[in-house]
Amino acid sequence: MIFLWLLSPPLAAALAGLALPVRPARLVNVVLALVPAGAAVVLWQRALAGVPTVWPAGAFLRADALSTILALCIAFVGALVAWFGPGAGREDGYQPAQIRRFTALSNVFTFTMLGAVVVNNVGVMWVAIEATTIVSALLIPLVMSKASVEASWKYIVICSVGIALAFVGTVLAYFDFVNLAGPLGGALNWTVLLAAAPRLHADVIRLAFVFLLIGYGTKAGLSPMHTWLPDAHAEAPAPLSAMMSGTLLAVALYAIARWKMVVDAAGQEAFANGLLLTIGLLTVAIATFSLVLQRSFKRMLAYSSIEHTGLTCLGLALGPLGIFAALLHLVNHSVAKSTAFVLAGRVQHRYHTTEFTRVTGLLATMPQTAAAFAAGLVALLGLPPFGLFVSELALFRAGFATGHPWATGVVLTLVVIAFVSILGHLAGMLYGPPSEGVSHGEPDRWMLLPVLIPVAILLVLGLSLPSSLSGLLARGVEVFGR
Amino acid sequence: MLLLALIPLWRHTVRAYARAFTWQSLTLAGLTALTAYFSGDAELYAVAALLLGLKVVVIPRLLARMDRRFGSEIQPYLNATTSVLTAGVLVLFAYIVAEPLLLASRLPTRGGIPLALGLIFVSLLIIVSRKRALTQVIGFLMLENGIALLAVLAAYGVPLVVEIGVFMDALMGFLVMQIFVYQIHETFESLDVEQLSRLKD
Amino acid sequence: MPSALWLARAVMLAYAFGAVGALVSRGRAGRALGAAGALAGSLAVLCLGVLVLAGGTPLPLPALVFPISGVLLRVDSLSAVFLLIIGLVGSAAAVYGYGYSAPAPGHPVEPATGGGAGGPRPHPDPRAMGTLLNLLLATMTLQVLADNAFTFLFAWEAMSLATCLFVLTDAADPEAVRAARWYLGMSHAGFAALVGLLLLLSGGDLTIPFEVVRQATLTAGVRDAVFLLAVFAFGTKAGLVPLHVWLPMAHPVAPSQASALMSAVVLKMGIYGLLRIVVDLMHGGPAWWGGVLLGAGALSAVFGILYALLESDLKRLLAFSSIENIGIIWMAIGAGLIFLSYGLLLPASVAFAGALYHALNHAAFKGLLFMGAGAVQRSTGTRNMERLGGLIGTMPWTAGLFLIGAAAVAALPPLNGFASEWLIFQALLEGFRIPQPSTALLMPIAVGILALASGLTAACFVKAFGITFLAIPRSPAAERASEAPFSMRAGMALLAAACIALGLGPFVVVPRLSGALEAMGLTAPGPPSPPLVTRPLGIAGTTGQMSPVLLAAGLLGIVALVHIGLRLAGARAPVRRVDAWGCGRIRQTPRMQYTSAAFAEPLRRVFAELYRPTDDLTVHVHPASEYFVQSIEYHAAVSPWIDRLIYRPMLGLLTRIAGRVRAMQGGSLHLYLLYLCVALLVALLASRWLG
Amino acid sequence: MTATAWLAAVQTLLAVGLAPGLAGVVRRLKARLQGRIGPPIGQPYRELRKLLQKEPLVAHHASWLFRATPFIVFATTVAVAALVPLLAVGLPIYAVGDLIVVVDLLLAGTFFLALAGLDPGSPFGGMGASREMTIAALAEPVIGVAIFALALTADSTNLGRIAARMLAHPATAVSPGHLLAFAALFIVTLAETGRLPVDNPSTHLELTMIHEAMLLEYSGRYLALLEWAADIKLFVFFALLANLFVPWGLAVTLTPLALAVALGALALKLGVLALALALLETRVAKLRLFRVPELLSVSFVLALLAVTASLLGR
Repeated sequence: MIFLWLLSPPLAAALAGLALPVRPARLVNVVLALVPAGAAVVLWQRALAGVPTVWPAGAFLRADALSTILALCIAFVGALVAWFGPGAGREDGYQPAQIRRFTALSNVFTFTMLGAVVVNNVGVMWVAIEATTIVSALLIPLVMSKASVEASWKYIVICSVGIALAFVGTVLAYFDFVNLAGPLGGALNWTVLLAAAPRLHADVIRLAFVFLLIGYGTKAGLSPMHTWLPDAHAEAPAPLSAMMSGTLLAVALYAIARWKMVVDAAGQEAFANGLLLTIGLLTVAIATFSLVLQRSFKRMLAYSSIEHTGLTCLGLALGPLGIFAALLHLVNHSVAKSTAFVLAGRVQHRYHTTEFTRVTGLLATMPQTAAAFAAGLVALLGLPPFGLFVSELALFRAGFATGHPWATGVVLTLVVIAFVSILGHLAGMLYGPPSEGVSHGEPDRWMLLPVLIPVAILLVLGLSLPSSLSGLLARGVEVFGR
Repeated sequence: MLLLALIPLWRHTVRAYARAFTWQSLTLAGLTALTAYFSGDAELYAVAALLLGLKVVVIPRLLARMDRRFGSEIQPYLNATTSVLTAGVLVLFAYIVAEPLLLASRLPTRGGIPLALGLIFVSLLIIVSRKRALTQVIGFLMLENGIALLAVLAAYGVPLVVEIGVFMDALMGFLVMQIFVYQIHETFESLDVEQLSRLKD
Repeated sequence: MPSALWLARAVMLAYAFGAVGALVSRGRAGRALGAAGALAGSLAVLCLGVLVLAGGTPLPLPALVFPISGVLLRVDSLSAVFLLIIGLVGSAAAVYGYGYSAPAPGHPVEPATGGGAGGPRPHPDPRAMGTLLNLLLATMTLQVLADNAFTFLFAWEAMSLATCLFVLTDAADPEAVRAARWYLGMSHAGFAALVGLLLLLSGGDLTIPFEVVRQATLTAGVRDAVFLLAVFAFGTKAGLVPLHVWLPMAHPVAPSQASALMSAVVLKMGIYGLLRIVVDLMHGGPAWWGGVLLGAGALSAVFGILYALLESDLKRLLAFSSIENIGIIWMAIGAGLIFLSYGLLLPASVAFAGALYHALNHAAFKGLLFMGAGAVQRSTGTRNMERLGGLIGTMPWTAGLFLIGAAAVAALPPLNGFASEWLIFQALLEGFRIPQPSTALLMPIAVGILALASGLTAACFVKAFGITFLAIPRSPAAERASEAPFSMRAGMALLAAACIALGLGPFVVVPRLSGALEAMGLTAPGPPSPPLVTRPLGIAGTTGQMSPVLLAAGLLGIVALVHIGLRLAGARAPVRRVDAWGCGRIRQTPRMQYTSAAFAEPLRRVFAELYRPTDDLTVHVHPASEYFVQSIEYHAAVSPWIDRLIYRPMLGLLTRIAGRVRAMQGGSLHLYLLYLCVALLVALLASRWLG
Repeated sequence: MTATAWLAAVQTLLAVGLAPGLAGVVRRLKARLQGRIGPPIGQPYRELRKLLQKEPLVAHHASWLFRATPFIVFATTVAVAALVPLLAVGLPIYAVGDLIVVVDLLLAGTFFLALAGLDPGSPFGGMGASREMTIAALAEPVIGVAIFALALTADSTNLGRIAARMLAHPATAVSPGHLLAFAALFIVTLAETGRLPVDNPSTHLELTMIHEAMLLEYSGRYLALLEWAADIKLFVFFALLANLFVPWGLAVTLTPLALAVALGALALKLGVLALALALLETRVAKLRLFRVPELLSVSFVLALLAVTASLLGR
């Protein structure tokens, strides 16, 4: 019954957002956003025991460790955005109508993502993910402008096409399955698929995986299908960018990971790993070099998301160690990046631009935000004492241990380049003379307090990996059948 | 059916596209019903009905309305002959790719699988090579037709719940795209996607 | 030895206390707390180091107050030597920092050469300084105690971050921001290399203790790769030419206790890492390894001091001189490796002892010098020597202490710089024992370079002290200078005392270094090796002996005798103060004095090949006749050709690639979709044929 | 105090006492070679006494360092004199400092002298300091490599032991490496002691001064000490050249006879060297400052050749 607690609150909040006036709606929203988090924690406890939570008997919904990890991230980011969403800051000039629209749609967005990770049926999962596209596409032009409309149009067209391809893959896999077992019920359930996987045709499943990887990869922002991502993230309202960057990409990766299990089970692991490695390397490389000459800090954050997605994707291909690292990295990244985006939003509202050239002296104009933002970015740069340091090290170690020293070397170099360029941009933002015409001080300092939570989380993850989490991740690795 | 997909490649008006799409959907529905008859699978009848209702009746109406509203001249990147030739190559490619599927399948309908894939590729071609936002929408719809066809031919359709979900999504997606088409038209005073290239690094 | 563990805990607690205390409390209290924490911690570090060096037994430190998972700590004599360094400079910096972080007396901001920070701008936040001081010291202690790859890497990055933030405490200075970027960038590149080499070394598992790594057997190829990566990684940290570019930017702009720590201690982490990895974990390697280090060291030594000579920004001068000293240490290590590869254990141990001792000594005098420079900058508001002078009158204490440091760095007996350079000379002179003449010939050349470097150092610091502290003030700011507060002087005095003590007492210190050598697996067969043999009050190298104490006694005795002798000889006429004669010039003005540029001019001409100087002389003459010169402008610059040779091309390439990639994101939706389709088709083909 | 200690003290005092005399001899010889009568050999002593009596003048801006320097310089030079074997080998005092110590002690003297040159703020002092340090810096590597050559043949940097080793194996003394090293060190001697063609001790022509320029502001007893130190420096360098390369006559056993012989031998050797110097100084003209590095590089090459020869000749 836990799923009710997990899935219903967002819908309720969405309705509340539509029905109630803005202020109470915000309150309700925040409160309701905490419920799924609680539910996710309960799932966590169960997952630690190693028993997937299933409901109903037909196993329509199923949450194992992997789903739980994702659910945790989604719930966390959902709560974060509920707090920092439009109407939070004093100076984000959103109209009540826009706020209402955002509250409703963002909650539906959360709902679809949560659904995607807890449904047991690949078809339904596909439906959910497609739904995420539609909902988020509606949210991007919250503030109507040429740029936002263009961004969302690109987003929806590219992602719809990609997602459609993913469906082709699903169908192919299903077709192969039906050929073997005949059209029996629940044929598209993980459990069933995995069980039957070893008998599937290698060629067909490979074909299917190609479609799936390209399809869901589009959504995950893997190169060269990432092209929509910088535009969408840069033009969307910051809280939405936080959700997309922090969790949507993760959900897409989750889909890929799920299918990778099937492919592995079908004995095509080598092929899958090769494909993932290639595309992951390409992604990291392109993201890194796009960071060098970046002009806008939101695009910078977007490309850094692409880079981290690429790293995670690499991790998936690097054996148990790699998968562990990838999952850890995924968690770290969704915490850090969502925080960074939310704060970037505050900066944008203060400076009315996202251009580096016109955003300087941040430490002087809005010290608290600047400090938190810097912390978030330092974390994203993979510096200790923050979590991504550990997970990146684990990734390199995995890459090395699984006999890819050269790939590891290349990634290391790329990471350094990304590091230097992001660092440069960050320094430019924080220091220097404040841009003229920008007011100083932070009227709503108290608003920022919750930011301490993600920072604390990152610190803990960087200093000591709590056994409860490492246990969960270990279970998550087990899900991959190892 | 693939022919119906090829039609737009040398036709130049949105109306033609829309009509081609309608016919396509109609045949798709028919095929589905046929397979349903052969396989005696009740679900497939429902699917056929859905197809008929959605893609033959509703969507074409909306398309037509939009078309009337925006007028319809289409500037392709590729001229007709090149497009058709490319399409031909793509279909060949589809056959190559589908080879393992043919080997794997025992269904009587398997002969159509490559065609379905071909349809998918061709719709991709349409989406890539046509400038107008509207045509991209239609291309996308054709893509979905192709997938549905694949599903029907290859596996007698996916489970109903998924099927319904897919249709919902298709409809929603279409509606959303329609909304954006309107928005684009009012913000850019044109449907030429060429206009949509301001965002870059 | 349980007390060591408690000391280690005390260290961490003290630093944590200081960091938090400095952060939460404001004003004097904050400064006091920060200083107290740093001082207590550093003293504890010092004790720990002494304890272990005396005991000589390595011991693991089970779970420190650190809750970090995967962290493994252990202290042996090698770490102990560097603990000494941290503790010594750390406590001095703590005391000094208390005074330094107090708001400075107001002075007109004067532009310093090299774009350096001019004087007391809106003062850097003392809270940040206190906190960062403690953090930096803590991370460095952690670095030295690290006993597995993970801990090593963690400490490395944490240290870099702390240092970078320290550089940024004077963020009003754009130079500081640029320097911090370079510093962190280079250091992170080094980090990447470090990750690579540790992965190679530990076979992929970063958490196994070094003891296991020590046993590992690797193929020659892998070992060479590890070595080269190590040279890069630790070269960036230690500021080895040509990886030094960040150093002269970062050290001057940091607050002076930070500059002192950076030059005196942070650079040493590079030395420590090199010794730990290459000598301890890999037991040395083929002779060419040593050759590489020797060459790189020689390059740094000469290059560093030559650039120091031309500097007229006092702190930049000191930074370049640090590059030189690091170079000397690397030369010693290189020589040691070469000896090791020929199985000449005794010379090798002399060389390593010399390297360690010089690391310690350099920490003492360079810390002292940077603090002195900081005192000057704080009270005059400039680092530009062309605007200083005559400070020996207004800041006598600072001047005296700085003089001790300058004499020490110039390797004048009987101070500490001399003691360690003597050891290194002794080691190099053993070069003739190398059976292979071609290799043996490296040693005399190394001797020559080392001698040249020490000669140039003497010249350089005559200039540094003479121009800054002697003669007539060259600017009003210098005239108005006032002596530094007591705490700063105390900090400097501590290090000055260390310089003298270390100089007089090598016969106490050097034998203790044997523990460190044994920790690196250099155990001489039979009797302890020569550098560890103490003569009465003196030390013996491999080929010679000396006794600084007797020397000092002799010098003092002679001075006393001469004094008495003069009295007896009736030469007691009182001194009369007159205007300087200067070959009969009437009255002198500051403008007549030799400037720092003028002082370095002869050497600038002699080494023009290395400097690639660019001069331009423009004479504005009176329109009527060219014999009436109205004004003369003379610009002399030294082109940073290493920068132009290495870094610009790299950055250019990077930018070009980035430009290409950026073009991908061209904005056309169709293009994007095309990417997608192409990717699909390619992948499909792959699945059909590569399966 | 033991006999050895006494002997060491005597040696030192000998050097200190005879140094001005040596300078006088050189001057005298030069004068004769130039066809002048020249001052009596005792002239330097008279000058020193006169200067000691005079009232010292000190510039207004000069600091305590200016007045301390003469003592420091004198002390370092005398200390060096104490470490150099003049009469006997194998004295324990040689273990107090070896060749490297000697070199660095002299460098210390130069260091403080240069500071003192800068202190009064007169332009000539600065000029002198700058040039002096330049030459000192460039001379260092030559000395270093020459030391290497010596240590290579004698397997020690302990002066006493080097001399003893030479006595034991006369063959090594005439080995090519050894001779080359001698040549190199001789050139260095010229540079270090400020003789022609590097510097002209007897000029006060502003723009050519090096060593004298630093002493320009000194007077009275301070000047006396510095002049005296300069003489001792010359003496010590000659003694080094004499006793390290042609050690014959040095007393191995501390019998009065042996010591007397040693004294005679020393006088002879110094005399020869003084003559050589005088000849040289009358023949060559002073080099431009920027030709000096060339001279020193020549001597560096000589020293390097010396090492190579000895290395390969092992």
